[in-house]
Amino acid sequence: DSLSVAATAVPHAEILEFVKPELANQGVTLDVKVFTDYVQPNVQVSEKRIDANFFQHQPYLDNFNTTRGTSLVTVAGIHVEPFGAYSSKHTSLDALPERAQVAIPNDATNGGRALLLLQSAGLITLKPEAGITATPRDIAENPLQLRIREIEAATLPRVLNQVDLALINTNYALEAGLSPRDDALVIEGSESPYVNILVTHADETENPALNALIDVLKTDAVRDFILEKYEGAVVPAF
Amino acid sequence: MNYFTNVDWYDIWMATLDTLLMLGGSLFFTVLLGLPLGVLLFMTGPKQMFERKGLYALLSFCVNVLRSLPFIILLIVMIPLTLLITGTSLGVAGAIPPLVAGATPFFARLVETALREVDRGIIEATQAMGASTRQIIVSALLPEARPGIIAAITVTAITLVSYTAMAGVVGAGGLGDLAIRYGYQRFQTDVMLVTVVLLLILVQILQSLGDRLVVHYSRK
Amino acid sequence: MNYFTNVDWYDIWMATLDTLLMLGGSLFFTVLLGLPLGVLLFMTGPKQMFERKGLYALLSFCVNVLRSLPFIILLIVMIPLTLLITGTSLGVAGAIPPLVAGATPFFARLVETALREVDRGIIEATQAMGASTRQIIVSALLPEARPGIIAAITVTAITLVSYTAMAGVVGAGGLGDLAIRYGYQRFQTDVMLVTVVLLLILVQILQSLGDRLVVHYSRK
Amino acid sequence: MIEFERVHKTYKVGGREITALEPCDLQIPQGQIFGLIGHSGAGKSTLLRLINRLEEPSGGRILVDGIDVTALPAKGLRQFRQKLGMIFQHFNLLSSKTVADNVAMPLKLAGEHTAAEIRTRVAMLLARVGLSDHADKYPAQLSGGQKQRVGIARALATSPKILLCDEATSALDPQTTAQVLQLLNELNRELNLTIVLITHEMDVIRRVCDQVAVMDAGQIVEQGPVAEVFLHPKHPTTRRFVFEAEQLDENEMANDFAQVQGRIVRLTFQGQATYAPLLGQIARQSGVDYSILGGRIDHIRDVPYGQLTLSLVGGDADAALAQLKAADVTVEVLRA
Amino acid sequence: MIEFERVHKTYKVGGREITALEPCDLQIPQGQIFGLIGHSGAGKSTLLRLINRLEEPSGGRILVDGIDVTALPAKGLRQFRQKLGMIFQHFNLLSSKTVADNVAMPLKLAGEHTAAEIRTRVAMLLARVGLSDHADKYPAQLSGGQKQRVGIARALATSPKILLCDEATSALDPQTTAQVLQLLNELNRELNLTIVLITHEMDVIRRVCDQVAVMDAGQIVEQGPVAEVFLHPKHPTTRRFVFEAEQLDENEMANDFAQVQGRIVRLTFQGQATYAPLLGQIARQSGVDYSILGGRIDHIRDVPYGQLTLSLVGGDADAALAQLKAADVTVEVLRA
Ligand SMILES: Nc1ncnc2c1ncn2[C@@H]1O[C@H](COP(=O)(O)OP(=O)(O)OP(=O)(O)O)[C@@H](O)[C@H]1O
Ligand SMILES: Nc1ncnc2c1ncn2[C@@H]1O[C@H](COP(=O)(O)OP(=O)(O)OP(=O)(O)O)[C@@H](O)[C@H]1O
Ligand code: MET
Ligand SMILES: [Mg+2]
Ligand SMILES: [Mg+2]
Repeated sequence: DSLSVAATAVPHAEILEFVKPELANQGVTLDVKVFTDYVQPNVQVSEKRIDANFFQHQPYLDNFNTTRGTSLVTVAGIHVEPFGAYSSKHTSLDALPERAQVAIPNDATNGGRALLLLQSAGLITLKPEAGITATPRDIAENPLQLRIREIEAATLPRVLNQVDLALINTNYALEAGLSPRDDALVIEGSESPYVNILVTHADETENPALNALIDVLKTDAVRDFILEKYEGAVVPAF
Repeated sequence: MNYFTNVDWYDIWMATLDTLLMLGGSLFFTVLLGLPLGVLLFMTGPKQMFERKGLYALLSFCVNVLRSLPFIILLIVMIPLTLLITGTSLGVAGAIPPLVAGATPFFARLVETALREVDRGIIEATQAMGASTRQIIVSALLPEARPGIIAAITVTAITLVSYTAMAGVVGAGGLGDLAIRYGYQRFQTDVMLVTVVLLLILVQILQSLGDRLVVHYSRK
Repeated sequence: MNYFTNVDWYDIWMATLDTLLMLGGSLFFTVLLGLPLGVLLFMTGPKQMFERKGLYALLSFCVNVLRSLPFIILLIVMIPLTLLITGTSLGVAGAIPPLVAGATPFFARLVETALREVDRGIIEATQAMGASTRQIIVSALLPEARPGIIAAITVTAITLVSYTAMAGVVGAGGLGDLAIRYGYQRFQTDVMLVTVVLLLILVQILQSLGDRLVVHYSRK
Repeated sequence: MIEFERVHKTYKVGGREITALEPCDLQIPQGQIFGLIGHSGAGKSTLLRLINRLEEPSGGRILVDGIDVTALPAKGLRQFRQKLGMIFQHFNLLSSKTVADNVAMPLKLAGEHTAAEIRTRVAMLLARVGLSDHADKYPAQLSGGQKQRVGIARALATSPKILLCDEATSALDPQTTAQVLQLLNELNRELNLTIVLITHEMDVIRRVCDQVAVMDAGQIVEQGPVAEVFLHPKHPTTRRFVFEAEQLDENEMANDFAQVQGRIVRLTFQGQATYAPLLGQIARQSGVDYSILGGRIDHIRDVPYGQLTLSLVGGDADAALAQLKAADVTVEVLRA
Repeated sequence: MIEFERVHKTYKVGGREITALEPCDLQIPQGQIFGLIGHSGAGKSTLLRLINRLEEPSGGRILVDGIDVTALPAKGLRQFRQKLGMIFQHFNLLSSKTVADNVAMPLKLAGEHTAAEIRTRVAMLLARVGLSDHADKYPAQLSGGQKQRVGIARALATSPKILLCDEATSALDPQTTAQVLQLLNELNRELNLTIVLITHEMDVIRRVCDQVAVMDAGQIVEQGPVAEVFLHPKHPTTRRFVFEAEQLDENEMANDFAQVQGRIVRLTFQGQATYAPLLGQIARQSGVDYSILGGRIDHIRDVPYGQLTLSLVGGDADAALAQLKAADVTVEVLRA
């Protein structure tokens, strides 16, 4: 049996590569296809050219299914990549001055998530109808008159010293030498709704090879691998 | 090797192959389609031999449409067409059609410019021999513009190399994609360095090959 | 307006302004830097007036380095330099230096090609008048190559338009970025359509302006 | 037979219209060598380029062997042009092709010859114009005259029925010119080739042309057999033209001859009269002393002619002139 | 004074070396009009282009007014070139500039004139070459001869000390040629301008040149005052050259004269002897009958000359020839 899975390079593809030998023992050949983009993996799976994908979280999938009319389904939740707010100028969120410059990711998924984090930290309020793809336009109240600036996620650590606050994916923060545990002014917990999930086409849920993969992923070996390898930037969620 | 801890040389090798495949495939089709398109643009253009206002406007519009689409959008918009052509919109085979669609109009414009430099007297002499339009193109225009066209191919090839970096969107891999994924997204400076040096070598080879051919074919 | 539910015309307007600002600013500096660079490449190139193997190799190498870097990598690598020049590496001001760095070598190559087409006899005639190198360039080379250079500017401008789509990486916004973020990532086809149409209009204007100037300055 | 019927041509420069050719009627019979002379900018090249429609006429019809060239569709025009050869004022060689390939080009375009035939013919043509050694050079490596000879060989490659020459020998030295003219003469005789020939060298007209037309400011002001036009020019432009060619500027002459005594006459001999020992006989019989002040004895195509300016001193000058007139010599008295 | 010391020039074509100029010594005195003639490809243009170093010599030295041009650094070379004017065989006009701007260009480059001065001078120059009406046209809109005249005006713009002319009148009709030559003559006399002039028109040499050099296959084979070289050519190339120019092909002549009776001689008159009434006197005194078979009476620069081929029949031919020789006429017997 062979199984193709579309994945983002880090950490998804690395986790999949880690379980590949174990799967092979069970007679399943895992074919990991790496994507840099967040649309294609879903499109490919919904068109059944790829069996499954592993790159997104539930809110993103829900949004995708509604806007694109697809019926992709979650088969397993694996990990959380927490999201944090960092600053090189201020030591706490309370120190943020008026009209502070706040950089958030400019992609649909992370941008909304960053705004939601700002909201949960009490800095802004979003319009109630704004979902997970909220944009700065959806800000209802902004008492500090924060100036929100949208920038590509991986660029954020590199421009941290030019802004008052930057909301950064933990993986990028970590790779840029930031320590999420020590440096983040605020960070999502593992109770976050943004658990990264293994997704497949509604017709494929019974695929035995896929189920083998799910079983292999949810093992202690994988948990240890994640904890050790990503030092907190990725938190197991099973 | 101590400095290149993150570098997986096998990955690099595969990425190099992917880049070469994408470049070769897309350059071939770009020239194949862009050359006639450029000739057509030139011939039907204002004040030229076969001035056809309508046809030129139409061609120019199509070219402009393709040129005004950001490459990522082009990649996506083209997926159905790509599927039709190559049977897959993934990997190297899936990247080539959008690369060709992106580079062809660009190359065609450069060809048009190169042809404009051909001496009118030479075209007249060829016309005076009773040459057909096809013969004028094949026997006079293209040979006379050869250095300019080779320079255009060189520029296009190098532009394609940098386009291939964006082909990661459809999982085509390649050196540029490696540079972005590891160098940019994962802050692995060593991988970035290696890939960029390899890209540079590729670009240097393309450029000096082009230069040499241009000099060789310059008879003026 | 019913069909364009997602379109925020104010955003579109701002993005249009951003695109125009980026295009104008980067095109200006690209021409300012690329023209002399192209002239230098031409003059020192193989079999040309001031053939200097070493200098040409050096210039060519620098140009190739810039051309071999994927644009996103260029954006990142340049951040310190951009900060130095404009004081910020964010937004429109932060996008212009990397846009210029990306387009200048490309434009310089096109200028080099255009200059190669200038008749040697004309350069000789100018030399025979006792013109200095600067005078040869200003009074003979550039005027004679003007149609080719204008065509090169047109191609570069349109290439810059599509580069600006990537400037979202440093938060510069613009139509291309809007197309990618809303049209592509958020599946708002209406936004994509509007931005792409605006981009197309911009490209059409640039191209026909360029065409008109080329025809106007073609005296052969 | 090439016929122009009220053909004219105007160019637009800025807003103004510039007339390069006024409405013009012209017949050039089959097998003739037809010369075209006139001042710089008179419209000679324009007229020539109208024949193979490199220039579209602004009005009028051009018939070649009865076919209206101006009405030909694209394909007909191509076939028509294949029967014409053209030598350009600026050569117009392909810089990307070698000398041999330039000459081979019309043959390859016609597509009626094998590669071997083409090679033989090209070698033969290059030999005829003296460029066998330069077959593999590119035009940029040739001297001006060599380029021009490549253009000549190229125009002759397909053995055309009509040859259009725009200053085909202007870059050639006299000896090479003579060879080329001889070649044209041979082709004209052997193949009944019609040649229309623009030149600034009156010698060229004299040596090979049957007829000549003189152009001035877009008009043909005089036309006829060469001997007629050259020896008895009528239109002021023609007169100035021919005299200048003979270096007989009338004003200058008047100055020169101020210190010369006696009557001054110009004698024009034509045909056998030229070689008759008239002058010696007259000197003896009428007792006049004469000096030859200028002139030449030469050929127009194959017919000898002479035109001499003499000063006559003493003796019975009237009797002498009468005797000359009786012997079919044209006598013009320049100073009585 | 322009001096060549063992100057030579070779080109590389493919692997072969092609010698365009064999080691060559040459002196051209200040203020002379120096003609350069020779077959197509003989190396004339190459020699001319060496003078202003458009071509780098492969060896030897070129001195102009004592300065070694071949050793000049870039700046010195520029200043030197500003004192030279050059008319190109292929015109080399800037296609992007109007006629007026082309002519103004050397003035602007020199940078020593105000805009108003330049305008006046350009207008004057254009008037002198008869192009006032065409000032605003672009070169592509001109006829061949008009382009050439723009090139002439441009070369004269800065009032150079030396003028290099590569077939400066080849595209001009005889009358325009005469005007240009007159212009050159005036400049030569008024400003002591040195002119080096390549031409294929022997008339041009005769009318304006002081000296002439004949080139063949990269060598100067003969050189001297024009009258000397033209009337008494020594080197076989020169002979062929001058005869061809006079249309005196010796073989052809032999044919032509087959049916002519008597002795055939060629007489060369020079200076005042030309206008002396010798022929008539001889006819009377020696009783010979003669026909003029060919030849011309003309000027070389300002000196009249004549060269006539005669057939002599009856009478005392020997006495006649002796008498001619006594009157300083050069006599060659072509058929005894
Ligand atoms: N760039 C070049 N490369 C190779 N050979 C050349 C080059 N330029 C000139 N030659 C050769 O050198 C010789 C002399 O050329 P040059 O132009 O001096 O002749 P020319 O006397 O001016 O002839 P013309 O009267 O035809 O203009 C010719 O045989 C020509 O083919
Ligand atoms: N494309 C053009 N645009 C405007 N005027 C033109 C154009 N071509 C030619 N002319 C003008 O038309 C007139 C006739 O030109 P043409 O070339 O026929 O002259 P020509 O008799 O061949 O002269 P030459 O002996 O100098 O070659 C000239 O005054 C010229 O300036
Ligand atoms: N890996 C991303 C994250 O957890 C998922 C983005 S959803 C397309 O932030
Ligand atoms: Mg002409
Ligand atoms: Mg020459």
